[in-house]
Amino acid sequence: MDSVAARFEILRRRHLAPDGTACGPWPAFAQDPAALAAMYRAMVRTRAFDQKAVALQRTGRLGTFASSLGQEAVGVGIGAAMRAEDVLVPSFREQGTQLLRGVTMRELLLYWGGDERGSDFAGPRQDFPVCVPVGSQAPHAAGIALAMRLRGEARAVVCVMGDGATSKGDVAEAIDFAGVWSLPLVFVVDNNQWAISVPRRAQTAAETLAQKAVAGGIAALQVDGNDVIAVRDAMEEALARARSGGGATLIEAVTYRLADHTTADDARRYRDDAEVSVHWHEEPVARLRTWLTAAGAWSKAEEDALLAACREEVQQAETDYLATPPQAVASVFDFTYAALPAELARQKAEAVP
Amino acid sequence: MDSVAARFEILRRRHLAPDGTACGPWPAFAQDPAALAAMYRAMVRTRAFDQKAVALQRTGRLGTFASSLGQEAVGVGIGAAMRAEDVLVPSFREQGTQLLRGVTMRELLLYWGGDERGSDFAGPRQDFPVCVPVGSQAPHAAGIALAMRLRGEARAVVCVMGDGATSKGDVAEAIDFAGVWSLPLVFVVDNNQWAISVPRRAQTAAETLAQKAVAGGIAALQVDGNDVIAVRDAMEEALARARSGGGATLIEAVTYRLADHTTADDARRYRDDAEVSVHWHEEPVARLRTWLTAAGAWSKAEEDALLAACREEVQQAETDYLATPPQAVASVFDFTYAALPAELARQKAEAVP
Amino acid sequence: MTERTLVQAVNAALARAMAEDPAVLVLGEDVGTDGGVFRATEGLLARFGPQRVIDTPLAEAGIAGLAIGLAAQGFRPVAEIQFSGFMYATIDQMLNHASRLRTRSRGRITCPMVLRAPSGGGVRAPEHHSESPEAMFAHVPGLRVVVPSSPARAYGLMLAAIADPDPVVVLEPTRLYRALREEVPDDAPPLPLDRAFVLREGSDATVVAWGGMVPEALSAAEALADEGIGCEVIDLATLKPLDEATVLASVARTGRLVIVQEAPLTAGLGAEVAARVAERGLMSLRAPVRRVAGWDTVMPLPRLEQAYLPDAGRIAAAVRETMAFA
Amino acid sequence: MTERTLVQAVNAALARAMAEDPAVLVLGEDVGTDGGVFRATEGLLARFGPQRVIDTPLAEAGIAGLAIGLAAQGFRPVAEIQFSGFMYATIDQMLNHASRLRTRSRGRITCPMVLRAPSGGGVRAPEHHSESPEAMFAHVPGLRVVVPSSPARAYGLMLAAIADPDPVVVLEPTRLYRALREEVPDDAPPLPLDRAFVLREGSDATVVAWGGMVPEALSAAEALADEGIGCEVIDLATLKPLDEATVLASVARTGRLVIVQEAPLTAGLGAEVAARVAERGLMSLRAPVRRVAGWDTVMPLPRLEQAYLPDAGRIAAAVRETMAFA
Ligand SMILES: Cc1ncc(C[n+]2csc(CCOP(=O)(O)OP(=O)(O)O)c2C)c(N)n1
Ligand SMILES: Cc1ncc(C[n+]2csc(CCOP(=O)(O)OP(=O)(O)O)c2C)c(N)n1
Ligand SMILES: [Mg+2]
Ligand SMILES: [Mg+2]
Repeated sequence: MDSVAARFEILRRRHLAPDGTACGPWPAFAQDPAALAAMYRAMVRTRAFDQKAVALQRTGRLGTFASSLGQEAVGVGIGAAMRAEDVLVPSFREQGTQLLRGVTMRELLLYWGGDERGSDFAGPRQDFPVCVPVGSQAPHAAGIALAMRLRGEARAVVCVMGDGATSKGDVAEAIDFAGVWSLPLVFVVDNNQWAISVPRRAQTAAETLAQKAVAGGIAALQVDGNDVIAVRDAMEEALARARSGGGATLIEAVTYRLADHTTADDARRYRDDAEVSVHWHEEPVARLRTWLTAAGAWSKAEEDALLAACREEVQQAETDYLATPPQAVASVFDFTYAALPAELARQKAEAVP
Repeated sequence: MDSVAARFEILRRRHLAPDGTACGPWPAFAQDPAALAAMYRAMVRTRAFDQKAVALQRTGRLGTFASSLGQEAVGVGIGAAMRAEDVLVPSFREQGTQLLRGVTMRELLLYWGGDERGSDFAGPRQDFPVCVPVGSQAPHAAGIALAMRLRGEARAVVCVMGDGATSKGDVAEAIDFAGVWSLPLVFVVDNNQWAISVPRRAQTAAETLAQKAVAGGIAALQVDGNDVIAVRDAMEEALARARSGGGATLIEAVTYRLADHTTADDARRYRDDAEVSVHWHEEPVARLRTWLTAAGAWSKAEEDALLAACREEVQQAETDYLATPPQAVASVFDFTYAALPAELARQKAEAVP
Repeated sequence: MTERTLVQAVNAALARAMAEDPAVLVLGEDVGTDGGVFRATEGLLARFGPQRVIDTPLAEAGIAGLAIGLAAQGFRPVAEIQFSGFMYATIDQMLNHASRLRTRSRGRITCPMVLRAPSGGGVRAPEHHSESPEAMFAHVPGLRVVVPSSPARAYGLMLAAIADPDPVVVLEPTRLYRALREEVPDDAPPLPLDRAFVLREGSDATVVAWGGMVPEALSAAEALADEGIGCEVIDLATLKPLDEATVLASVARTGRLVIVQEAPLTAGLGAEVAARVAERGLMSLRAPVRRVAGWDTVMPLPRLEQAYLPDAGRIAAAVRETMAFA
Repeated sequence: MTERTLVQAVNAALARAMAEDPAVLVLGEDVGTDGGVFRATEGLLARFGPQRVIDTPLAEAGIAGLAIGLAAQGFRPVAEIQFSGFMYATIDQMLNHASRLRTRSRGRITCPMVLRAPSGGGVRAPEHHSESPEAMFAHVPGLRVVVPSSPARAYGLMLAAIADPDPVVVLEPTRLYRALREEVPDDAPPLPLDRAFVLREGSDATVVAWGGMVPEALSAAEALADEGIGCEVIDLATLKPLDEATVLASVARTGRLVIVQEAPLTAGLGAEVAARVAERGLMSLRAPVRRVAGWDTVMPLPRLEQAYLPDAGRIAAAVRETMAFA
């Protein structure tokens, strides 16, 4: 005889349709067009940064770089919802969030240009640096969240990862921890449908990535990741729950990677341009601009001014980045331990006599 | 606006209530009391073996041993449902299943007595040896199942683990693989409520362990793990699905560890005898005996004969085990590689001149 | 008198560190009510409560990663890995993250954590319970690796490991957990994390060992003394950074070096000791270096374990060969 | 003429092995349509189909474990780990299982798998992409570890690794993937998995290197030849089991040994080479052994990468010092 032991429902949230029209009632923050315009600006700024970084890489002045083209609503929605005292534990495509949290463009370029000082950012001092080993940052996020909980703080951690990362055991372990201790932690799966050449459907048979949460008994939500209002709304809800002791949430933001995986990749090897074109119709920047324009909250003049400001900002960042004097070789030794052990001192003396 | 992206339901199966009465309609195999009596015999045999192994350990003639006392329905239900050509990938408490599959008591004692030959069993040659690192066997099971699928075979793999194992990243990765490739694989979580001293609720916030399947998009079922009929029924269903290309299943069998974790453990340090006593009322052996007796399918004489036969069998196993001549030290070298590399030959020559 | 076994010394060091610094936490599988399967954390839950003594789910990689996050936030987590064979799952986190946070962030985020585990064989334990993974951790820049071999050294080194501003891996030899008691006063000071200990002086040969092999080295030295061979026995204690100065000074006096390691020979830490001497002590050597080590085979199950483990007899034989070299 | 780069040679060896033995499978992240991020598996999907060229989910520990299961069933899986920094997550499976299945089951179940990955630095790659994990794998009994340093050796060693009845870890130096082309005929034979290669003869000093350091060693030898110093350059190629006979024979002739390794110095494989010579070649040494190695620091990000990497200049300097020793 069978009975029902447990039931789950994964909800999907959208506030702004692909055609730029509103759906359903909007959350409070979205009632203010200025707030939406601010998010719009942040998305455009992110895109401008990405474009500059790719250009620098193409001309040999930056290392491999992962653009967030098409995914700006995820980065900005997260950043808009977080508070300064929260902690971001990013993957490697979170420049949108990092910029909003006060990491400077120069710092980001330094990091991607192969200079550790880029991770010593002046802004959000507790935010973790970029994490390249996919999914390995998730347990750190759990540890940071546990620290907050042990100290009884009303702060929260946001851990961002890609769709591919959800296959990693580290992520499952961290989700489990988050559930067991009701951690103030929001996992965001920035589902851009691809893990390099591996499409979402070949990554897992799960119908949604949000349901990875079910394995750890934490809350789950899927959002339209090209709808910055929905992303921010979902994040605010999850962060409020986290800060008030209500436990962790996993949010799957469904978006699309319009760019190559990184500058080292050529996506035409494994996906059709036709597929990509379709997704251009859903991308987040034009979507919000359509709404703002229709609402009379955004003008051509504002657009032009924004683009000019972004051009100027990225140009200045490039200049500052390229003008940054190199690190001394000694730095390689000096940060390995708090104090240099004797054997390393010997190596250092040999290396930098 | 929220809509529903996905829904899940975890069913729980029971055929035989704790008081030994039937619930709901029974599967075909259970219509035959002789089949049930055979499973009963197998459970009693398992318990006799466990008792002997613990006794040997207590008297210094065996290493650390993990009894399956109280969990015999899981081991036997699995073993009864598997075919000879299926492959068992066990953890370290699966002697019930191993015995049914033809591993001998002497071989099991050899292994637990610290002799590798115990894993070179004559019976199910493709079954994996005991796996001590918790959860690490799960990806092997996926690999074996993938091999079967690539060869188009109508065989299946059964991977057994404990409740604690479900927290391990390896297990999550294997569940994901099983979903992606629709593998002929049945994961069984032998949920005995404890991982040494850590109770089930401290292991995960998931309401059921069956729902770990949801993360990988595979089928899930919870069964009463003290009901051997339900375990076998669930296994047969899942194995049939697996063999016919229908994909993988995760079955959570809810039971209780009546014994210490292993002979190296003293469970009174962390759980009350009172808790344990309660669970003695639900244990699987008496439960099935009650039904069989009420159905007129089991007599006192049969019970006495069975106990006598088991006593004799375990005694003979003990004798054979203790009479097994030791392995030569050379064996340590000879199985490290197919052929002895020169440097190891030198070490061997030094060790066994 | 406060006589303690090695595991009691570990326990006492944890308790003292927790009492002195509220940032110190203990976490791992079964560290709470059960007090750890070897009782290293016994009594800590009762004394410090579940906010500071935390039973974790069964997930070693995650435990290491969790400790990294806690450490980044200013806690000093001491994470227990229950048995040595399950430490390998932590290497990814320890190497890619714990050891690198400081350098990657140029000092902005640090990782003052301890990862401790029982290690080595000799107690007839089940499969995967008798590993000696020290060489792997010692290869990782940014980590410290410590292997105590007596109650007093376990106490002092553990205090230092917890206080250290960087990640420290502490491997506690299971076979020595209850092998002997010695006086370990409550107020014993931390011991330095970059010093070897000369346990016995001698002028004929230097014997370098660590962990479970130290008592074997000492008893070999004892036996050899009867034959008129004086061994200097060095307990390396901290394997990274390596106190090569102490080793080189000893070899300069003795001219002979025998290194003892329980781990498989190839690419074990003994090779590093030999290499340092071949680089900076070569001219003192009057005989070839000898390593007495586990074989390059899988650690056998308990029945053949004793055959595998280096012991005083094999060590003494190696020293004799070294002495016989003309 | 079939000139090939190293990565093309790997690709050709995979294709040949797959053509000759239907049990050979290729699996890993992006090995299918994409042909691998370095193109090592390019064309294999089209030629052998998705049953034999399998894109996996992103889960390195799982990939290693999956290969173990496939190998146990008689397949010969060749699993790619996309970048070296993600190999650490496989150590648990490789050490606790792949390397032990044969011995644990007394030969009943075996594990003829290959785990291959790009390794080493020098290509300005992102963080965690430039690791040299060979010493860790070489410490594991039951594994073989191979590091090719030319297209021809990559081809022959890969064929042998795939045919080997036991698990083999193949580390392919990323910096050499496209560094040069050489003739690699389709019918070139497998190369032995227990032999070092003497790439250049010389009677003054022995230089032992592997992987990405081999060309540096050769160019140092070139430069030193102009100074009248004759270097014997040995490519170790197979690190486990180690062909110490070739090294010892060379040192017996030259009396001087310089070991080059890209990995951090301490507990690297160079230590093992030094130790073997200190044990069984000591009396040939006319000067202290020298190791030229990565520092015991985290591999820097690209801007300072070149400072970290040993190069011909540092190698030549070490040889000169060795020669100067009186
Ligand atoms: C553990 C690990 N394995 C492999 C890689 C190489 N790699 C970098 S990004 C990537 C795909 C990641 O996909 P996803 O998680 O969806 O993130 P996205 O790149 O799409 O943002 C891979 C395989 C890595 N960085 N880390
Ligand atoms: C990876 C790993 N970590 C820790 C251990 C030590 N250990 C052995 S059994 C066990 C608990 C296992 O609990 P569960 O999975 O519920 O299985 P059970 O013992 O209850 O059958 C632990 C922690 C281990 N064997 N493997
Ligand atoms: Mg993606
Ligand atoms: Mg359990």
